[in-house]
Amino acid sequence: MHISEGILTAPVLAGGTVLTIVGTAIGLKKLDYDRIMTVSLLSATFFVASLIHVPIGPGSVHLLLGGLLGLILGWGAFPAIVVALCLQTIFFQYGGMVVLGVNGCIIAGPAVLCGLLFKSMLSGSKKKQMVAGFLAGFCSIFLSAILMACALYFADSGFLQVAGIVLASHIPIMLIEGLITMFVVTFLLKVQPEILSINN
Amino acid sequence: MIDESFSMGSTLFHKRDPKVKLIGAAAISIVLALCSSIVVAGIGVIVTAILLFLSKPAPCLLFKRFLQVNVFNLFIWITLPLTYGGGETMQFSFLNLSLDGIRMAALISLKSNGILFCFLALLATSSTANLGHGMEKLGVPRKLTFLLLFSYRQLFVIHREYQRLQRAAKLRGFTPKNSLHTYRTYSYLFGMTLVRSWNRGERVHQAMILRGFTGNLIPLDQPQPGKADYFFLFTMLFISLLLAGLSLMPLTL
Amino acid sequence: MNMNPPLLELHNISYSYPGQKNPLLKEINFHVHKEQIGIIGPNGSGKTTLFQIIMGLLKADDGQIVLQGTEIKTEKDFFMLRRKLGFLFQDSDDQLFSPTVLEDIAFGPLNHGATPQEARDISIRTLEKLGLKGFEDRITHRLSGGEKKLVALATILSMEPEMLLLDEPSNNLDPATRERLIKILREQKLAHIIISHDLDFLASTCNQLYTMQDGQLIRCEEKQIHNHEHIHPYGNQPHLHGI
Amino acid sequence: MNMNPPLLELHNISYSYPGQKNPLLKEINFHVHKEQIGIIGPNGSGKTTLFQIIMGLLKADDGQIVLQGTEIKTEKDFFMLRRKLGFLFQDSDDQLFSPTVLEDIAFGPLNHGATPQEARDISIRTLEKLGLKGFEDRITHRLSGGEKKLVALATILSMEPEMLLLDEPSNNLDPATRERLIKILREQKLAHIIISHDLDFLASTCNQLYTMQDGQLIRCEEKQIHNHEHIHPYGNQPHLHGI
Ligand SMILES: Nc1ncnc2c1ncn2[C@@H]1O[C@H](COP(=O)(O)OP(=O)(O)OP(=O)(O)O)[C@@H](O)[C@H]1O
Ligand SMILES: Nc1ncnc2c1ncn2[C@@H]1O[C@H](COP(=O)(O)OP(=O)(O)OP(=O)(O)O)[C@@H](O)[C@H]1O
Ligand SMILES: [Mg+2]
Ligand SMILES: [Mg+2]
Repeated sequence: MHISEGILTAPVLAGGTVLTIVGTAIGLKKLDYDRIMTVSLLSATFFVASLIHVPIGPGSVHLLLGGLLGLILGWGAFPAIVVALCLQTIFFQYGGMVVLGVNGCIIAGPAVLCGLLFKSMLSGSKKKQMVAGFLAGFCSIFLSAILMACALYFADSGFLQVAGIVLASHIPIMLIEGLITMFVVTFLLKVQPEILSINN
Repeated sequence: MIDESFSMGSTLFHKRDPKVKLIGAAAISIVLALCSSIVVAGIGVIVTAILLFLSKPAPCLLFKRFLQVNVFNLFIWITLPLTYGGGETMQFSFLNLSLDGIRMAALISLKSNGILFCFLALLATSSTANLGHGMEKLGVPRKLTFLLLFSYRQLFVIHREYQRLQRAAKLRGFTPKNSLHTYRTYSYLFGMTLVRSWNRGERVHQAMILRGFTGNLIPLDQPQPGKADYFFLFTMLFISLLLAGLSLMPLTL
Repeated sequence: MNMNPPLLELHNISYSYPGQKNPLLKEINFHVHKEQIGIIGPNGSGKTTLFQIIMGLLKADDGQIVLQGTEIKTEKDFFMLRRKLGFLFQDSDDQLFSPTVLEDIAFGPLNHGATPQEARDISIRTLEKLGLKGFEDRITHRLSGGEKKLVALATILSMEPEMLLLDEPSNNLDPATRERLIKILREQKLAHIIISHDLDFLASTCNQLYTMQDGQLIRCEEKQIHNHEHIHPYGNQPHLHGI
Repeated sequence: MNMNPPLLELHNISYSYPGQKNPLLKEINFHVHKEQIGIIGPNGSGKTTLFQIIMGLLKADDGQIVLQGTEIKTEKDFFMLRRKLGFLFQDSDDQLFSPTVLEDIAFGPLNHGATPQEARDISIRTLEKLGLKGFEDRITHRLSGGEKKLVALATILSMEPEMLLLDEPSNNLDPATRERLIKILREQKLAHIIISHDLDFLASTCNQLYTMQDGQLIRCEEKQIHNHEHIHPYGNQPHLHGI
């Protein structure tokens, strides 16, 4: 999920960049040097997730797992995701330098929000944990898709229908991300709960 | 899958200081991203294509990247003429095509290719390591650039670990389908990768502590840009100013 | 095609990694009926690579793999082959990815069409056979190194293979687990190929030996007994011999 | 305090991981002047744990660590100790975290107060000493396993330690790199403690041997030469002996 270079207009690009700078700054502030290695590794893992293609219908999509990162890192997920996007730009020329800000807040914003929202549910019953996992995955993509559609629409109102298509095409992705995040969360809670800062 | 093959080479682009290239790439891509004239975008594509040609990229890799960007453009060409709101339309057999949509699709295609070319010529010709250091010198916060450099280093280790687990699943007859079993398996593979990278994080952190790390990252000096670098920077800025000037002119397209 | 074709045949298998000048494997010919084979050879001689080619994880530049008289070519053929040959990785951490032992062992049977109930039964039976009763709900990630190795073996045995390919199975095992593994392999009576640097282990589990050298697999004709001197830096402590 | 205290002394070090019933290490006493020591012992006997305790990465339940006559207690003491003792990890991928070789080697000196120019000089000198001239700008993750091990050693030597702790340094090395490492360790003439399962390696690099068993470190009195019989399953092939 990213917007390519060349589509958005100056105000949207500038707005996105400012928001991403603010989000990254907050995230960095909350991240002390003792955790920098852990966050780096998670950022790299998040990048690796984007190389994993999961079948869906006749095709496949790659994973994003922003919601999961949000659950693990809270605000720290913001710089982690921005760094992963930066690496994608460098390696694959996905997105680009100028839209990095917009893409950053489209993906990292919802990830952090969902992480903060659903984190507390993880200390509940098993069912609650699964629901929290599903919602974190589902809602982060849902919000990202909405942000993406808005960015397109604000850039040029002629993109209204394209924005609609983008939104609709993300519905199956929301479900997959919800399921996968749910399974990963139950996996982590069983195998190494301290990753989600839960001690059992 | 993850490679940096563009960064291996010895053209004048490969030899330039990464800071200079970062500024140049930023300048050119901002001008291209913001321009709203097909003519200027067209000129931009020609200029950046020349830069790309001079950086001597490997043809087959280049083609792969080119395809990636233009698959998306294909989507734009299919949707925009049909869906673009308002403005004149053109009847084409039974289809009602929006002229503004076609114009927009053309503009986006030119811009995105121009920016891709500029990126490939200027940024892909440096290793990620050098770009990270360049960014730091240009004022990106140190914590962020170290995050970038460390995760760049670990990327390959983690990817290899994931691939080994994936191979284990394959050997036990795992074939991806549209099923809950498939999604659960991918979650387990990824979950285990996550657990392993978390634990590796701990070990690497210990390695840092053993080498006297106390929460203060000290960078090594980076080479200073030379005369040729400044000349290169001047050329890149000149190109972007030229394009910016052109886009301020009252052009009809 | 004769009445009783070998279980596995390799014909003129050659391989080099991209960018390598000399081929790593040079026209390897080899067949197994029901033997228990050991392979030794220096580091980097291509032993693991050969296993990966047999399992279809790498594609040979040249040559054929024939399983029970049928040539294996397509991905679908390899899918069948992978059911019949079980490959134990050098590092068990690369092989175990499910949260619990039971899930990990049931994974193979499930993929090959067993019902969840059947898969559970097979898994529990396999665990019992390996003396790991009661391990079902243990978290794989938290097992000790030796336990991981045995569970990894269980994930393969639960697929009821006809032959095992074991890549340095005795590496990093403590002596007790090592003995247990030898006992299990002997009882199993399956055909197997074992890569190992541990000659003593090979001597107790194999009846044929090959060396991998300069891209070739060379049969060692017979076991020999000979005498020689050692420096024993810890002669006054109880110790095991490498050989 | 006497005139020439041992470089490192351990007094009654005990340790158990949280949740373990029996202590893993039981009142270990040990000292090193300038010896080159090898430690062998079964898997899971606590060898790596002992190194982690010496380096202050784990805190002993009981006992003292004394460096050159001074007891090491606070985090500040350990900061000094870590400069004087260099710890080589088993997995070099855990030890090399910077993108380029030069940065990785300069990391230690920079943290210990060297200027960037000094750090650069020390690093280049260290690389030369290890025969790795020209490796400065290589990307660490693209090095081969053996090269990674040598660079990891360089990151430690650049801190100019007085003693090395090496955790299974010869694991997974090809024979050439293994020989090179032996040569380097011999030339270095530093005090060192090496954990290894590779007795041949220990015999060529150490002059004292300890075994780790049942939570104790036991000195093996002297080297002994003795004779015994072998089954040599590949006697007709050129071969190396484990010992
Ligand atoms: N993916 C790869 N790309 C390029 N070269 C490789 C790759 N994997 C292995 N090699 C090289 O091929 C050679 C053979 O590797 P292989 O792992 O098959 O050796 P091996 O006989 O199993 O050694 P060991 O006893 O150390 O396990 C080695 O020199 C190795 O460096
Ligand atoms: N973080 C930990 N928490 C609990 N137990 C641990 C932890 N790390 C290690 N152990 C256990 O402590 C024991 C000793 O581990 P250690 O790594 O010190 O052994 P070792 O002698 O180095 O073995 P090897 O030769 O396999 O490297 C093992 O049984 C291991 O399972
Ligand atoms: Mg091998
Ligand atoms: Mg150890």
